[in-house]
Amino acid sequence: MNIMLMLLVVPLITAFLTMAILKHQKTVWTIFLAVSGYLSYALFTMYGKWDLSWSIELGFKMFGKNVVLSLINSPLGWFFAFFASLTTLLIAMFSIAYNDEKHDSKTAPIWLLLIFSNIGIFFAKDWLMFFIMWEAMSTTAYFIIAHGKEISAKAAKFYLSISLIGTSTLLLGIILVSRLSQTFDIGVSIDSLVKLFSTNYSAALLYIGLFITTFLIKSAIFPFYMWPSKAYAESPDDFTPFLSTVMSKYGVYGLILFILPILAKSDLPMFGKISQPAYMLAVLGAITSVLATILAIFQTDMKKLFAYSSVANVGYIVMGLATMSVVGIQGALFHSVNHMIFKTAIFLSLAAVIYRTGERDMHKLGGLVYKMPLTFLVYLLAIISAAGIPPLSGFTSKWLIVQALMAQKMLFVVVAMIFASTGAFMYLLRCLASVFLGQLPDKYKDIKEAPLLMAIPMTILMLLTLAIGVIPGIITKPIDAVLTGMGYNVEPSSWTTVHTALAKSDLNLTYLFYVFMVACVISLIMYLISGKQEKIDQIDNYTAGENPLEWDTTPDRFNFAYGFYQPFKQMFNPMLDLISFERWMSSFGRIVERASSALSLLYTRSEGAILMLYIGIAILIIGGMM
Amino acid sequence: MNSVLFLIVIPLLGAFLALFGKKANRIVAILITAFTEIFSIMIYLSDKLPVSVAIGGWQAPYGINFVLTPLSVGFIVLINLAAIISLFIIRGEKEYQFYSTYLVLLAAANGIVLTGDIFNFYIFSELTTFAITALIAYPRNRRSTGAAIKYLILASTASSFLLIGIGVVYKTLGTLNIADIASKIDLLNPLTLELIIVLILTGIFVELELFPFNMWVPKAYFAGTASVNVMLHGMLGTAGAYIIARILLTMFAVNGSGMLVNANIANAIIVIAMLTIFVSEIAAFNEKKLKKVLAFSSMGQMGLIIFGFMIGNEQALTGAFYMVVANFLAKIILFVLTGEFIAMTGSDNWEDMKGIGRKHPVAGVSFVIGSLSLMGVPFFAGFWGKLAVIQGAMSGNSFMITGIVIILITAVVEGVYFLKISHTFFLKKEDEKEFNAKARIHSIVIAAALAVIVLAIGVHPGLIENNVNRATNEILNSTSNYVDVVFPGRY
Amino acid sequence: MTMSNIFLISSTSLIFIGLFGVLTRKNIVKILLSLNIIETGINLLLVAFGYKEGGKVPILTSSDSINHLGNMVDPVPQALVLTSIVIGLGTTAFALGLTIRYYKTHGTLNIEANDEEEVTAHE
Amino acid sequence: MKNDKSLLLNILAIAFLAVLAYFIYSVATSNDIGIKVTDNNVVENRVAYRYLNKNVLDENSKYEWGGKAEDSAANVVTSIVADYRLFDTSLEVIVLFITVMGFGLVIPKENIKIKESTELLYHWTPLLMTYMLLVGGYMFINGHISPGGGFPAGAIMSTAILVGVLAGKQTVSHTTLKKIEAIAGTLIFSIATLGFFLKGSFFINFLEGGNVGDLFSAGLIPILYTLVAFKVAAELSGIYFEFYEGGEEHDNV
Repeated sequence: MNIMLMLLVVPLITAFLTMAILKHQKTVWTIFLAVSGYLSYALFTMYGKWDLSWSIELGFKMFGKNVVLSLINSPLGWFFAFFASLTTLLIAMFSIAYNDEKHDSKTAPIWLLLIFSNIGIFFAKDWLMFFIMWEAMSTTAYFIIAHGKEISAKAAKFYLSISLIGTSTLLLGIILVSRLSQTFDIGVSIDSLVKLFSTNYSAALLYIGLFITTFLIKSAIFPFYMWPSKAYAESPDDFTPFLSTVMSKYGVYGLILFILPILAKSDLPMFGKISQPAYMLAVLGAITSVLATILAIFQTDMKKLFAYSSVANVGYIVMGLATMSVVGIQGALFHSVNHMIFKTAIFLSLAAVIYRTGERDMHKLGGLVYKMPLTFLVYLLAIISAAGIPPLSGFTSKWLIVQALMAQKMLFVVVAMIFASTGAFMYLLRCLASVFLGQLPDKYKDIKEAPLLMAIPMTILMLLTLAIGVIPGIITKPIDAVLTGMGYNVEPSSWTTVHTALAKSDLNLTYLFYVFMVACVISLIMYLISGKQEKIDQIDNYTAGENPLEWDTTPDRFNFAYGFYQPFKQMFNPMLDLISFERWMSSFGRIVERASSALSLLYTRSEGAILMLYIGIAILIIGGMM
Repeated sequence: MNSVLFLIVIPLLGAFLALFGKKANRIVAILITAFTEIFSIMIYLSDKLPVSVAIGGWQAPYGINFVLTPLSVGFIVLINLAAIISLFIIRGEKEYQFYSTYLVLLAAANGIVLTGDIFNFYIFSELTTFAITALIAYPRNRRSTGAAIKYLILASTASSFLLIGIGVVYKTLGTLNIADIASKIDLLNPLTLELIIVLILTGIFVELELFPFNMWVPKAYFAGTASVNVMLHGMLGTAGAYIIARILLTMFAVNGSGMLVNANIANAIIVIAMLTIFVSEIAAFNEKKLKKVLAFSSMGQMGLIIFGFMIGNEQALTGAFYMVVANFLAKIILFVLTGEFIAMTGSDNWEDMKGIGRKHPVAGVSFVIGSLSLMGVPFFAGFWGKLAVIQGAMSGNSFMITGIVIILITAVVEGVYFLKISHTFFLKKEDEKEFNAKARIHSIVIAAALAVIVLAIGVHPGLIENNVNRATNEILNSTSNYVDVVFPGRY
Repeated sequence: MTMSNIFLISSTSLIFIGLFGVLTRKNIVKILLSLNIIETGINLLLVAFGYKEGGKVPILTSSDSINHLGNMVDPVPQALVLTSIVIGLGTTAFALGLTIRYYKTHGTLNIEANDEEEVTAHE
Repeated sequence: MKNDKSLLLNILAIAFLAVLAYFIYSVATSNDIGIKVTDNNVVENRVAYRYLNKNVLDENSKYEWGGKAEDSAANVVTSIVADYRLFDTSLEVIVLFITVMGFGLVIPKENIKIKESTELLYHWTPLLMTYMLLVGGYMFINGHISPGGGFPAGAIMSTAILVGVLAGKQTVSHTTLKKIEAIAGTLIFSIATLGFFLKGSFFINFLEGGNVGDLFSAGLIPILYTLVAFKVAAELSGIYFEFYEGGEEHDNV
């Protein structure tokens, strides 16, 4: 059987299989693990075989010929699919332990369907396949995010409405573009759009605008940056990493697949060193990362905090892409993988915390480092990577992106990037300090370290981020293939050194690793020779011995983690209120609801039935006489 | 092929006999419907189509004739399928009036599709009106009585326009035969033609559930029992889709090409279809009564189908026919399950239906499949229809482009409310009380079987490709495929 | 003004009166009366469509009448009217029956009465 | 009926009717080419002409008074209603059937006592009834020759029964009426089906026609009219009985 087909069929069949045995939760998740293992292995063997393909002809005519759905193994698709399935594999292992009687989300079959559509999106050769899988992904994700909980259903509704807007624009775009090229093939449609750019600029802009809107929505780029904070926070804890790391990349993938080649090949008006649409994209990325960073700083819910963090990171990726340069795209792709790894590590460690404590609000936690040291270590290394401190993986990719931006002289964007990077320290530290450091609340005196099955994937992720940080060649070598596939001329990258855009800024990461190790050793020595701490009750410390319950308030309020960045919050609040897309969305939703009630009432009362009949006749008469 | 009249006569004989049947009525009705279904499938599969059947030995246009084409017989198959399903999900309707009325409705729905005579069509449509009114009124409570009388008044007012239209047709063309009218339609004065079209459309749009002719729809669906809902949707709604194809695109077609003869009216109908889609989807968004939600969605789908039909190119017609099949199957699933769910929870409100999906996962998943198909999500039958209609509309005028935008906007609204409702079934039940009644296995089996078909068509649209292509071809070349069948050698 | 026009105008007027009544009346019985007026108007209109100046009844009464078939009025509209009358009768009977039931369930004959006040799931 | 007169609705109604009237006016005065609704009838171009000439089957055939014809009813309207378009007529029967059944379904079942009728009415009623039944019978038997037919005949016969009901005479029981109705209906459609087995076509007039103008002519028409008359009479009488027959409400209210 064709291996491309197997990639689709295996998750699909197991999805239906697991539906039948949904009651045996552990078996189901073990099957899920096995499927992701198989996919990872199959994808691994597919590296380099860029001629693999599969297609099927359906008995349905469009443009005068039967519709063909086809898959092709392209370097770009492989790159995303492989790392996505690797991430899934690790999450799957975690899920086996996580889904016990208490945390039973029963989402494995739907998740398998999601993986099925995931593979389809990354390997689609024609727009129809892409759209089919895209919409399947959107709807299945709704059911996982909602997962049978009322509060989650509300968040999922928000996700769903914005995601459906995305699929609608995508459909419109696909229909327009394929009408132009009289086929659904993606490669052909790129050429025809390039041609359209030379003849009818504004129409072409509208066409790619529709696609870009979809991709921006899925990747939560400004102005659609609001939905992750709701959807990520309310989805099952073990699904959040997948949502955040894999699903936010669909938009990125779409941009690289379709928008970049068009912008690169077309003759467009320039703004500085790059074309106007690309600059616009960069600015959107910049706004996203700045806004998301600011918003992340003020969250008290740790999942919401890292939801915004994800948004900010995708912002970096988009900025990197928008440079349209080899280094920028390299950095963006590199950061995509990095983000998958460190954000999975972060969310998994947080899931482990939630698994043990059942608490998501940061100010209600604290001091978990004493009880869950491994989880703490994973989290610590992951946030170091996220903050972009060498020698962990995050540094390299951010470095590449900043370099590329500098080389294209996109000053505003560079400033935004650096602002966001710095801001990232603030929220990463906030969570570190509130959850793991500080004092352990009394009710968590007896909690244990995360179970073994959770610890294994977390440890693997920790080691991975370290390894990639020191030997970036693991990622840059496949990226070479991707860039070659996209038509760029690239020299083969080395295992340890990254070449960047500016002169004399090549980076050998082995040296950086040594420097970091020395620093670690020094700080360890300092810790060992420093004095002992004295423990007092947390509340006493903050309220000076008063009992807060007497003032009708809870002790939580006085935890240092509650209003961690209060001054900043006051500073930014007016601006955030002004641009809150969420508010627009919900006010629009209210308008629809009101209109709905009014219309519904019209139909309930219906004394105007005859009147409406006459109006209808009048429409026909007047319409006919026009 | 004269034996096709059995499709009318046998149910009518059954309707008389039902006056005396006590307990056997339901069995007899099922047997009769099974007969009509099998018979229509046999006709569909025989190679004698298309054929015109003269009733009473009088040739058209002097006598009344039935025209059996792949299109009309295909619709008959669908209508009878809905009929038999509606009988299986009956819950507690015992009186002979119900079965008698049902059998008349069956005959009338068959007749409305098969007939080739416009006045005969009027009588059949009146028969469906009365039958539907009686079926809606059957529970005889406040809700159903109000719905029934309001529907009857509206439908009678509208059908009087239809009758005037028929009168004008006879006055000007001197014939009542649809094929004869179709071949002579070019002789008419443009304004007189417009008068005829407006009058006849008014008559049929009420049954087609188009805004603003459709004030009766939510009430009627809400008042009817589950089986009546399936009849309303599966028999009347499907026949309605056929009526557009036949009356608008064959009788009033320019040179039999499937385009409405008056382009202005075609645009007006597109505006009406758009209004229907918009109004119904918006109205359904905040509706709490599940049956009304489905009624609104029915209206919306009808708007979409008519939109597809009015575009008039091959792509859109194919899409419209796919949509007819998909809507037919998916909405029956939803109505069957809704009946069960309402019986189980004792409430019309979907918010009270928590936990049903957990108790009956097959039913819950079937409901999800039905709603996804209606939304036009890939892998479900509705997707192909929607795709082709939008693709077809792209090559149309500015009205049609606006229509696409409206379809896409309402798709968001539709998706939100359908998935919201579907997900509610999988929420945890708040109280630990048992459900009022048990779900009946056969209803769930019917729903699941239809869901499998929806899925199969969605994955492999080629399953019904031949049938749809035959239908599309028939509409696009109605001169050779319809008029020539009735009057061989006229062209 | 020919007889034909008088028929046409009077029947159209009847239809208009009926249409006016159907819309503006709230009482169901009055609405049904308006419907009946429309009904009558249509019947008159249909017969007028078949009317012919100086036409004869389309009944063969003697051998002479066969030679003057062209003078007869059009019999088809009359046949249609026969059907239409029966349908009108059916509508009226059924609607009046429903009206009686409506009065019992709603306590009024006003068409604007709410149908859903007593919400009882009957299934 | 507080708000029976709403100014807004009146205005809207008048506006709509004005639009309609303007539309009809412009249709009537249109100068474009083509057949207009206001054109005079040319009977030769219509299907009616062939009905009048009774040459639907064979365009060149001629018939004579007292001779054979494809349809030997002297009343051309009857020949259309009960022969050329018999299918429509049989459906009409169904319309009546279903509406009356619907009426019986929805009408509230209450015991309404009829006032005692006067002596005069009580005693003279049988005479009146007989006379009315005779007229009805004459009408459906002669429907193919003279004006009349099954429907008016049925209506007259049912009036006779109504008179009986009003006078307090229980002439027929409701069950009998139901049986008549069902048997007549079944027979109509059985005859229609018989046509299929005898001549290969439903609703065909398969009896030998007779001569135009004779009482025993027109083949099946008198038989069908008889059945129709009985069915209509039974159905319409059923309506009166629905009013006066008390009984239990149906069990699923």
